[in-house]
Amino acid sequence: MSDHHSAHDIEASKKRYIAVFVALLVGTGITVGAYFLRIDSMALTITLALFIASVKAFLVAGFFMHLIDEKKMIYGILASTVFFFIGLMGLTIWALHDFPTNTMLH
Amino acid sequence: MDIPYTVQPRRDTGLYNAKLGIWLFLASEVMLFGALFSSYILLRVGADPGEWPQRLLNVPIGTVNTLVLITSSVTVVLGWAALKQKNFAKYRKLQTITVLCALTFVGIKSYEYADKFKHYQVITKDGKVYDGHLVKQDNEVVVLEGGLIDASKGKAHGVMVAQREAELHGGHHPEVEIKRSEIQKIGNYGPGHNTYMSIYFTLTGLHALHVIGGALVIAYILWPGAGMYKTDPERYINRVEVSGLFWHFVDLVWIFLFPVLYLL
Amino acid sequence: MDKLLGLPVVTSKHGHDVDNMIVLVHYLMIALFAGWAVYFAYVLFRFRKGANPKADYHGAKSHASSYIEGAVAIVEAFLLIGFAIPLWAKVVDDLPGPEQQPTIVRVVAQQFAWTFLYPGKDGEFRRQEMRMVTKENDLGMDASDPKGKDDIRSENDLTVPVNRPVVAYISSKDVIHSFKIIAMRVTQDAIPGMRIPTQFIPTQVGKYQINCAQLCGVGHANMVQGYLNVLSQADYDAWTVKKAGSGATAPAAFE
Amino acid sequence: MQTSTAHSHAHAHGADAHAHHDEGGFLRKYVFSSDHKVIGIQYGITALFFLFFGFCLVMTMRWQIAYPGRPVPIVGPLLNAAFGASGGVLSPDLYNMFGAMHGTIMVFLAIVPLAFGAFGNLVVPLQIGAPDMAFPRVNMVSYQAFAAGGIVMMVSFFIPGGAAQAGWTSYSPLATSVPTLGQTFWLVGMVLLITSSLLGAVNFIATIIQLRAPGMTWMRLPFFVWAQFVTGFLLLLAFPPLEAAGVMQLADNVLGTSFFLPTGLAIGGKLANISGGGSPLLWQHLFWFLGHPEVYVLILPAMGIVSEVIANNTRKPLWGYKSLVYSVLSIGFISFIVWAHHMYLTGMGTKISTFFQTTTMIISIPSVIILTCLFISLWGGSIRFNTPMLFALAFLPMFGIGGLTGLPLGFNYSDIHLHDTYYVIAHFHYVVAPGTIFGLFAGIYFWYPKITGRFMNETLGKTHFWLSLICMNLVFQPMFLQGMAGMLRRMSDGGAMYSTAKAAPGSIGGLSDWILGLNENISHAAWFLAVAQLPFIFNFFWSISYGKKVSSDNPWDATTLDWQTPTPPPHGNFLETPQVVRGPYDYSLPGASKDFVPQNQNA
Ligand code: HEA
Ligand code: HEA
Ligand code: CUA
Ligand SMILES: [Cu+2]
Repeated sequence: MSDHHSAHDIEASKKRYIAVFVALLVGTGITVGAYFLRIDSMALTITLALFIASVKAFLVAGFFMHLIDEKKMIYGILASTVFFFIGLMGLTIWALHDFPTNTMLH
Repeated sequence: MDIPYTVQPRRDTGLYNAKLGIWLFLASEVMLFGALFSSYILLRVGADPGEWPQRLLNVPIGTVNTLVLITSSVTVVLGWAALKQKNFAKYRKLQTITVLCALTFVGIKSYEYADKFKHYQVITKDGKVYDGHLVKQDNEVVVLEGGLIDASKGKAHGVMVAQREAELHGGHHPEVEIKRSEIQKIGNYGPGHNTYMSIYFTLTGLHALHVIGGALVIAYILWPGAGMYKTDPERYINRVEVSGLFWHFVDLVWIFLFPVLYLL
Repeated sequence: MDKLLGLPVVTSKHGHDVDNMIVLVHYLMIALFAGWAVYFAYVLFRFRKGANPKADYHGAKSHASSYIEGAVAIVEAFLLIGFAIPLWAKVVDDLPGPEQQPTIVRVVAQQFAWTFLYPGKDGEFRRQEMRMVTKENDLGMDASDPKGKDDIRSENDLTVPVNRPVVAYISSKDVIHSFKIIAMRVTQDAIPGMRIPTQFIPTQVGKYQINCAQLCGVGHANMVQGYLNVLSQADYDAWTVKKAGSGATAPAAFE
Repeated sequence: MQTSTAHSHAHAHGADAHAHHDEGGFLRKYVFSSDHKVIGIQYGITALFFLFFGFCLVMTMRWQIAYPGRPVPIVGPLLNAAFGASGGVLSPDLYNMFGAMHGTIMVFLAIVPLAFGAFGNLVVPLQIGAPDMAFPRVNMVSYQAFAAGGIVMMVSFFIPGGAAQAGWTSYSPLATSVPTLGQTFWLVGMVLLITSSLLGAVNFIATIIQLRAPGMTWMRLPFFVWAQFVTGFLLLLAFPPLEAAGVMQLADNVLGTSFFLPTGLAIGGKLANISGGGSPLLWQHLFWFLGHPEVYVLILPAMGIVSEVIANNTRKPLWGYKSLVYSVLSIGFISFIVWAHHMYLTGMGTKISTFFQTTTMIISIPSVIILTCLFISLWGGSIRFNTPMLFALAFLPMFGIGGLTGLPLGFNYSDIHLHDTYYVIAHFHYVVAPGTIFGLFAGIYFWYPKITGRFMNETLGKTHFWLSLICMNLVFQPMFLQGMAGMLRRMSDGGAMYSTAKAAPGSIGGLSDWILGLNENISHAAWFLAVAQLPFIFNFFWSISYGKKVSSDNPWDATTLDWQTPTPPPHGNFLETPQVVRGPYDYSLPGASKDFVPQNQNA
């Protein structure tokens, strides 16, 4: 509800922005740190990196973009977008792996 | 009749027009980058084992760029908050930092691009693979600063090792000279090098265009368009908010691009 | 009904199922269309302004429409579950095992011709790698592979025995083509980088056109040299003997 | 109601309301205008031009299909001059070019801009009681991007080698292997068109959500607005993946990448000099992810128009308004997850093709519901058969035929035989030509008086209708037979090479002379269809100055807000903000003094 911020609210949110900023820095630090540790398991590396990225994305969208207290209309639009995005990615990947036999040829 | 809800939110939706508009636009951007991310996954999963280069990019540089964008994101939102508190001077200071961050980001990105275009791979007729920065090329010879890659470990693996060592330990590499007549194939690490480089350039290129576009808008509002703050301050603040939303989205895309392209 | 729809001759086992399915769907379509058409004509006549000067605010009160919609859904579900899904699974997933002695053949499409490769007596193909394609070696065959000694290669002429399953592995060298034999009710896109199996059992000796069903460039309409020759078992055996080893050496460059 | 003076019809056609925005002169008013009505008209005129041009392309193709290898009459010399077509024959590469551009132009440059750009712009703000679109400047840019895309597409005909030749679907690797620049132009043009559609979609959705007049609740929106709303979402979310794909194909063409090119590609007998590793099917997925929603973009606005016209001319409310709304919303949703029914024969496994054919069947249900509601709406009406109504009525069975023939294509097993034959061509032309185009014609005849203050001529209109109806069916009905018989599409010789006559002696499966002979009949019908458009074209221009003048601002006695404005609507549309008090279709309301009660009036 960015539109009805009182001066006090703004002071509070400024603190929150700084906190988010710090969290983003820390997240970046962890991801890069993990990279230099050279974890052997690819699966673990991917999970970790994408998990941290998702958390960071959530922070940016939620606080910087004020999504956590946005209007229903926006949620509706974004929810359907996410649904279609998952459809696009999921079904395409599925389709390209459901062949009668292993059909790749080189 | 004027168009309603350009400044004040409409009661039942709680939104002013531009806010709704930018979110709709961002929804379409999600699908745009979503399609590219999907393509990334498909190309990667479909690649031959060992063909997908890993750790090819310079991570410290990428990290710096990540930090630059994160900083710019916080300055945008703080700038907007300052404006809400009627502190125009502080807003201007913070947004100037944003624009500078954007310039830094684009600068660093161009350096990275240039580096990839200078970086060559040469395959000779007897199957040897050389890799390194181009020093000189003419009709007779090609000179690379780099070396022979251990092709026995698989092409991509070799590339990855050579590249990373070269970047991590600075450039004291011997120069090798290869005769034109022996070369079977020569090419730089441009978009056509392999599908990884293709998707790397496409994703980061499109993202960079967004950075440039966003920076232009922010700069326009900040300087030539600032007059509106006097005539119609509420609308001005809305503009700042909307451009900020776009900027955060650009940051958000990078938050995924960085690990996906640099780290995995 | 097949006649009424103008379906062409069908000479493969599963082809009859395809036609059945088409006919069944058309029953549904025609029933719906005819029903609505009669209603439509009646309504337009009955409720024209001259006949009905004052419209009725509430209009129709019957719920017949919901039943019709429900019925359409049920018939569609029936066609899906009863026909389309299981039949597709059969044709796509159930490749015939060795006990059925299928004729295995590789089909390679290119602008604008077909090449067919048979594994020969040993039942195994010579190694093929598209990356090795050159002018002389147009299909990227590994000449050193001994399995290829008895391979058969045939341009534009797909010869198979009657009443035995054929498994054709379809691929392409350049752009996307589509391997289509209308009488066999077979269509399979030929996609570069992939090798996709398709199967059919021809039931009648004869010579059939092979069509290219996917736009593949200027010569698309002229990609007509290919024929499927369905022979009796004896004739087929004779043919394989005659052609044995024709795939052993790479042919002269051919364009 | 008759006492309500607030919206006095007698108002002097807003002439004075016009006065204050004339300062900019001609350019400002007609070319760089941000008024939604002007932009709508710009869209409309441009789109009609492209519709005509797309038709010309296909008429030339129809000559080549009917009489392969013979010089094209009339335009032959033109082809000669422009493309070096030797002897004025439409050679296979020209045929492919015309075919690809016919599809592209009809879909992206004619129907979408006409249905969405023109009708959306002209009617939506009026129907919801808004003074303009939410972002007038963006609206203008959206038209300009569209025009730029159109120019790029047109220019591409005249570059060396001509326009794109890989079909409107532009499948890779063909699209990359054609050695001319046409495809590159096509891609640049598409990126512009997509940008235009995205901006338009943002604008429409925001307008519909934000600028509804007081009292205009969601369930009081005219169905046309709902149709445009869903269309907006389809464009907004389905187009970006094609934009991404377009950028990638562009990179394949000009930067030498291999997004859609697999390893070991050998074009023209030579190994292509590329890194490989890409996937041709990826392009198809991204294309059809747009492609299927796109077909609903083509049909939904037409359905919306037809609903408005039917409600108005039956003089009763639409039957099942709520079902209509929920159906159109479900179509919108499901249309995003059916796309691979265009790809059954690319080697799909059972699981994924089961998924896609199931969703395809599911999406046919809401279409059936919409059609059923419209059919039942006729019951109990007092039907006026004016020209708009005739087109709207004809839409129903025509769309019915097109939609029903989608079913055998939607089952993968029957698609084995029908895929890539003229059956597909007939299927979708029934939905887009006598379907959508008729819907759009209905809209043109219907809203013409609002925009110009004059009616189009009824006699000419009815002539246009009957001739078009007959010709359309003569063109597309025989194609079902050809398709069933196995005649393939995109054949530059109309399938002659596959005829029994040309095939090897004794071979089975060629096209009979009778099936091939239909080609000629179809072509004749297509050319006569063009003749049938002459009354329309004449009527369209003649009526601007000489048509019968409207006697009131609401000449059709309609209920929706678009008719409660001065004619033509002034800048800002309404003299004062309308207060909506009722649903959109209160025709023949019991107890009302007239047989219609406008949305902003008390009975
Ligand atoms: C406006 C455009 C439009 C619309 C609405 C549709 C609607 C449908 N389409 Fe179509 N389609 C296209 C445009 C359209 N299509 C195009 C352009 C192509 C080809 C692209 C190319 O390859 O170039 C295509 C191709 C196409 C294919 C691929 C074929 C192939 O290449 O092999 C398939 C397969 O599933 C399909 C299915 C369907 C289905 C199930 C519907 C359903 O939504 C239909 C639902 C409707 C009904 C079921 C009708 C209901 C009506 C009644 C019940 C009343 C009837 C009676 C009277 C009126 C009297 N379509
Ligand atoms: C919306 C889409 C649309 C529309 C409306 C049409 C309309 C028509 N189409 Fe087209 N067509 C396609 C989309 C469309 N088509 C597509 C996507 C393909 C596939 C391309 C490919 O293979 O890649 C195709 C392919 C295609 C083929 C197959 C080519 C082949 O496979 O080789 C044929 C063959 O006859 C054909 C014919 C026609 C005809 C006769 C019309 C007629 O119905 C046209 C009727 C037109 C009018 C009635 C216009 C009237 C308007 C005016 C005259 C303007 C007046 C102007 C003013 C008043 C200013 N089309
Ligand atoms: Cu090969 Cu069409
Ligand atoms: Cu579809």
